[in-house]
Amino acid sequence: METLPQLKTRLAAAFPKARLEIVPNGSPGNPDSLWVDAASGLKVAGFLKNDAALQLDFLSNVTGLDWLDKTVTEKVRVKREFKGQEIEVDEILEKIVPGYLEVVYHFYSTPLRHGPLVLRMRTENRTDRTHLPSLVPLYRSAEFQEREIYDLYGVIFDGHPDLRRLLMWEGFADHPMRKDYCEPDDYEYEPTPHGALLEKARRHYPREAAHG
Amino acid sequence: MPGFGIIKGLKETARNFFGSYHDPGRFVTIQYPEEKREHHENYRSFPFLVYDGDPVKGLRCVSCKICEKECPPQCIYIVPEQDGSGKLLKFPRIFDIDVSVCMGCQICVEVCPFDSIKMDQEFEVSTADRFGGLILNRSKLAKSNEYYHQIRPAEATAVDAQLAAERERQQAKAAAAKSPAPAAAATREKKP
Amino acid sequence: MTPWSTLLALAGDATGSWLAQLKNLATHPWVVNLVAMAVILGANAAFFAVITLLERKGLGRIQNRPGPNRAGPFGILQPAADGIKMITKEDIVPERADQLVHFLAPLVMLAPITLALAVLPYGPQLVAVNLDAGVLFFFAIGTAGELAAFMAGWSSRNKYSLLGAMRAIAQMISFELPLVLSTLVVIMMTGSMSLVEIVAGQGSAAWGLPGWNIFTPWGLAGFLIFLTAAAAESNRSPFDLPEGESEIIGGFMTEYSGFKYAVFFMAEYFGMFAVSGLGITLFLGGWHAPFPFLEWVPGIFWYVAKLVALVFGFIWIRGTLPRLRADQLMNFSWKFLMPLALLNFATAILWHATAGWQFPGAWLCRWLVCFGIVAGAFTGLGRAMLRRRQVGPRIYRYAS
Amino acid sequence: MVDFAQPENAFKPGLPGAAEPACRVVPKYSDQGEREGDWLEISMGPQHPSTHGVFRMDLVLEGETVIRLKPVFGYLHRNHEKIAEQTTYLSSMPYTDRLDYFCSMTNNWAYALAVEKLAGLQVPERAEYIRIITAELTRLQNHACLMGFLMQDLGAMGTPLMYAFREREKILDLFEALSGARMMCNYMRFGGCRIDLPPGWLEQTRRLVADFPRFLDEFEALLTGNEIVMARLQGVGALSRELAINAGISGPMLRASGVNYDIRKVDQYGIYNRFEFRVPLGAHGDCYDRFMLRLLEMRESLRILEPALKDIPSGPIIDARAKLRNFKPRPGEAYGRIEAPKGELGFYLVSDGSANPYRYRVRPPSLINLTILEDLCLGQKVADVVIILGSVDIVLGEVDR
Amino acid sequence: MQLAFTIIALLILAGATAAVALRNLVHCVLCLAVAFVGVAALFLLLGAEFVGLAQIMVYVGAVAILMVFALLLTRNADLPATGPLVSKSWLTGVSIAALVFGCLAIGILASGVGQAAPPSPQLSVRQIGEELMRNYVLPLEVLGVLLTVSMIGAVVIAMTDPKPD
Repeated sequence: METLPQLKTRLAAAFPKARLEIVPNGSPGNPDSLWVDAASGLKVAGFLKNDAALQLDFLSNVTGLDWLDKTVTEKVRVKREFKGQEIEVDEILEKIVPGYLEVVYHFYSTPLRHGPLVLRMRTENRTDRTHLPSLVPLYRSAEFQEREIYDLYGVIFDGHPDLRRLLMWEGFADHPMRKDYCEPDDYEYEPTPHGALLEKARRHYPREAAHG
Repeated sequence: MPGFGIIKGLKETARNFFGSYHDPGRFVTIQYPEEKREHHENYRSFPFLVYDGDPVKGLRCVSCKICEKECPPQCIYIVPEQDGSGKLLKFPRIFDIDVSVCMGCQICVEVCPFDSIKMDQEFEVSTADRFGGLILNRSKLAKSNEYYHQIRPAEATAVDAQLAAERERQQAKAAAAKSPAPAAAATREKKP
Repeated sequence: MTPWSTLLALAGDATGSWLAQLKNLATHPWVVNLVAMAVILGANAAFFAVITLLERKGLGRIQNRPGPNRAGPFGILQPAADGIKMITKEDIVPERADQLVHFLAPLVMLAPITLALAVLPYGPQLVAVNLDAGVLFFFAIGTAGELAAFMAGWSSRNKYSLLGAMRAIAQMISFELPLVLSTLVVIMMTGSMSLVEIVAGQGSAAWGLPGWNIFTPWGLAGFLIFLTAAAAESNRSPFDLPEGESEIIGGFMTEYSGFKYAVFFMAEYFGMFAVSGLGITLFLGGWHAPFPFLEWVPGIFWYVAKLVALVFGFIWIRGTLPRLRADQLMNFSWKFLMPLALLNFATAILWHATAGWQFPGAWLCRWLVCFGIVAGAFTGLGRAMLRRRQVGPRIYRYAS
Repeated sequence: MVDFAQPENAFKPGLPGAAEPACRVVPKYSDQGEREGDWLEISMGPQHPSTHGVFRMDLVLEGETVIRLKPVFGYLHRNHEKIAEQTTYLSSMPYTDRLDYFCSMTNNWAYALAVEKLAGLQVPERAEYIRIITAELTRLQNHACLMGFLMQDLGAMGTPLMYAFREREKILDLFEALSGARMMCNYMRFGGCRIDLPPGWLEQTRRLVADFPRFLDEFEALLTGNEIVMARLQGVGALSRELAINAGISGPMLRASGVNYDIRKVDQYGIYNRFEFRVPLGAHGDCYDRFMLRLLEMRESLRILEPALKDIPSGPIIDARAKLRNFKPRPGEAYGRIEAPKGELGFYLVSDGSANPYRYRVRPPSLINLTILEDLCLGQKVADVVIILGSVDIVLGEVDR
Repeated sequence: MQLAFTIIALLILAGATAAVALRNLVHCVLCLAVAFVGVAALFLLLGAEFVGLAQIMVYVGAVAILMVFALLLTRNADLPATGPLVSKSWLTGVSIAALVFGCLAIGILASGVGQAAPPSPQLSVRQIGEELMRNYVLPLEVLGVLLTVSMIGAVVIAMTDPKPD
């Protein structure tokens, strides 16, 4: 398989409007990945599937990822007026980088037996603009996996034929795999040696806890 | 000839029918309460705490809480002993394992630096009292080193040899440093 | 009823006149019939218990496990334990079920089959009711099973029950035809519908060989057709679709529990005994011993021995074969068994028509010709059925 | 740890409020009005003898023909991935046993492989051999049991299943002697295996491998030529090659559709390139092909096991650099996959440099192989649904995670 | 004899009444089956064994089952009917019933059954068979051929697949 930069060049030529970026992988020996913007995600995936040199027809794995809002501190040299003079001072800027939800796709090719090609797409933020294109029109294998990501992360896949919760029940309100998910404070009474849990249980089940 | 495959299948079941009367390779059932299978030395069920000598004072556990942290289902609960001034001692005051939660994965044994927690082979632990009977406390967990030797002879011997070597090394180090440090508990000096 | 009256007469003579009145009472037809009924019921119930144990043990051994062996030595008290369990179990009736029909269904299932057991000749004199139209009675009674299955399935208000009932009715209707056709051959060749006469017709043996119907080509084919159809009629594997537990849970019995379920279970086994008994009567010489020099053994022994052998055959098949699908079952009945049964009919006519052949080796010649027709039809129909569905062994390739 | 000060049932703020769509409901079949009365809606499961666990299918039948099927998951959902993100890398290892509880050894291997890729660990040769031996033994017992279960679904009174379990017992005995537990082995570690083979184990395994063909021959005689089995399985649930690839089907099911894709050959993970084995391929993609392929694969597994048991070298069983406690791989991500008996089992790990994985994802072959369940079942009879499901080979521990 | 007849007659009447009066279709069919069984029992009581058994086979085994099947295959069979129990044209029904009853009664009375009952002939199956084979051999053969043809026809129709798959 061609290297990722080569592929990127070809893709950029084929889709001039697409925003492509190579995301380096910190772990040695593991492939870097290609970040595609949501708008051209479906087109790029179609290219990967149908290109004769790639023939990535096997979408093996679709993963959701949750990146929280980050506060980045950086030192900036700014000019300030100080006693009538303009001097340069270091100032520490705190910047909030908005978090986003990310979906990672692992493509393989069954006829050419190469892979994986790792593709990523990111939503604009974690709250209200969590739309990504669904790859189900191209790859049926994404059907349940996208439903699962919708269920557990809350990414909304536009174009998915049957976007329902997969693992949690219908009517469940939250997305449990998000990093800031807080488990609901209701559970069955179980005696436990752990003091904190016992305390919590006592609040819910005073009678049982008293006996236990 | 249609039906031949069915007759072949019937022949096979007939062979197994008669084979079950004379071929131990086919008839593998063990009548459990009367006969019990021999467990291999590696067989594991639930953890127990090893002690040398005294069942309370001789516990090898120093209440370092590594197993509590590493335990995947979080079924271990440890509270270290304190002396009068509130200083933590290297001894567990409470050591509970909720056996109904424990999945017998042996990770506590692997991560224990002091060879103090080992896997038992007792598997008939059913009790009528699920809540009390399945939370094992320190006294229920403590079992002697001799018992350990009995269930896992090879492993226990290796552990004993390793502990002895460690002790010797510590003593040698202590002797070399001519330490003013307290000699007691030198064997277990390690950061919790 | 001769044996009874003889016995009672002997008893009466021996013990004096005050027993004579008792004798008079005891030989009253009502009493005799009731006693006969009780004996048949009791014997079959005991046999049912033995067979359930035998089935579980046999299946266990087929599957390389010991089978039930905890209740009593070698598990011989297992049927009793099962019975106690069934009786003491809570009887759950679905809230929305049709209570009366739900209650009646097991009875409608069991009672007629018990009646059917009454017309079978168990020994030379051991027949409770000697009906002229015994065979007809048998099939007339058998239809109640369909009604019972429907009642059970419909009244439970359960979709699985309904599916099971539909399957049961369709299956019973479909297999009634080959069953009757295979029986008809025997009736035609014997010239009687009375089960007693059919058995009597199979006693004579040339050269000391058994004269059972199964030793004729039409009898052999008829027996196989009968056995297959009988397995389907009594919902035995591989035709146990109406209760196919892996698909529709329990079929029409899904919503039954406790003793009602036990009654269904019993009815199923009684049904198996009844059709097996009919098969023995029609094709296996009834209570006749296989060879004349074994005639001193009572007929009931031979009957039971044959019954156990047949039932064990059913158990063996149950332990081996997976079940067919509903449409395949219908295909099998209509496209395989029915033509085969019709052809068997023709073969029987041929056999009858050539009875007058006198040249040496005529019997063997007849036999081979008729057998050739039946076997050819069997192979041809079977092949055609498999080929039409493109079913056959396959050869697999490996990636280079 | 949980924040106890949280008010009860409090969901955190900042969740998509407006953008949260109500769970989309599939259009009800009843909008086709007049036909409604002919159709029977059946909820097959979660308590059903043939759904292989707590799995549910919402079926709509016309007579006994399936005209709609929607699988419903989640009855066994425990958010394995979330648990793994909250514990250390090592602590997740025993949980992988419980994914596909029939094949804990291969689950261990897939996870260990992913972590080894992430942390750059080398597996010693002896450990590689042990892994291959245990994995192929796992494949043997999984395939044998699957065929037994499939026959159970066909209504064979459990006889083939009992034969399969008889052989499985022997393999589980070996696993117990090796790892201490029969099913929840928890045997592999990052960079190798936990303990060395006990004395006499190889000899026992060799004997088992030598005896195993007898079982396979019997199984073949009992089932493959049986007309009822053929009639029930052939032509049922045929899966085309294109759809199989497109739907991400993997494992024997993919190869039954004629796709030559065995990860043991493609990725050559471990030391599979040292062993001669063939990849059987089906031509029809129906249940019979899936069934037969597993039988043939068992024979190939034996061909791997024999040389592996002969050539296994002595030496260390774990990479010396592998740390048990305080294991913190560098930030990065890795995807490790193996050919598990059920299909492609992959673990996708993202490390942020801490002791817990930032993201831990299981690619469950059982779940993804179910993608086309409805396609396979439409137009078939209700009795075929259970055997199609059986031939897919699912374990609910893995489907629901 | 009298007692048995009374019981059976009451059973038939009860079954027939319930079959028309009950609101649940399935119950109606089951009651009809009960009435059929009662009629068969009457035949048996009279010693007409063959006819009685044939009655059960044909009416219970075929007709009732056919009705049941029809019920199963139509929708909402288990919903109670909502219309009035007595139809508007009840007068017509009653008059037709009365007419039929009158005809039957006249016929029966005219046949002289009411007077000294002749000893009921014990009709064995053999006698029926001989009768059929001697006096009624032509109709029997025609019927036999017809039925056989229809059966073979059914098999042939079943053998040809409507659409090969």
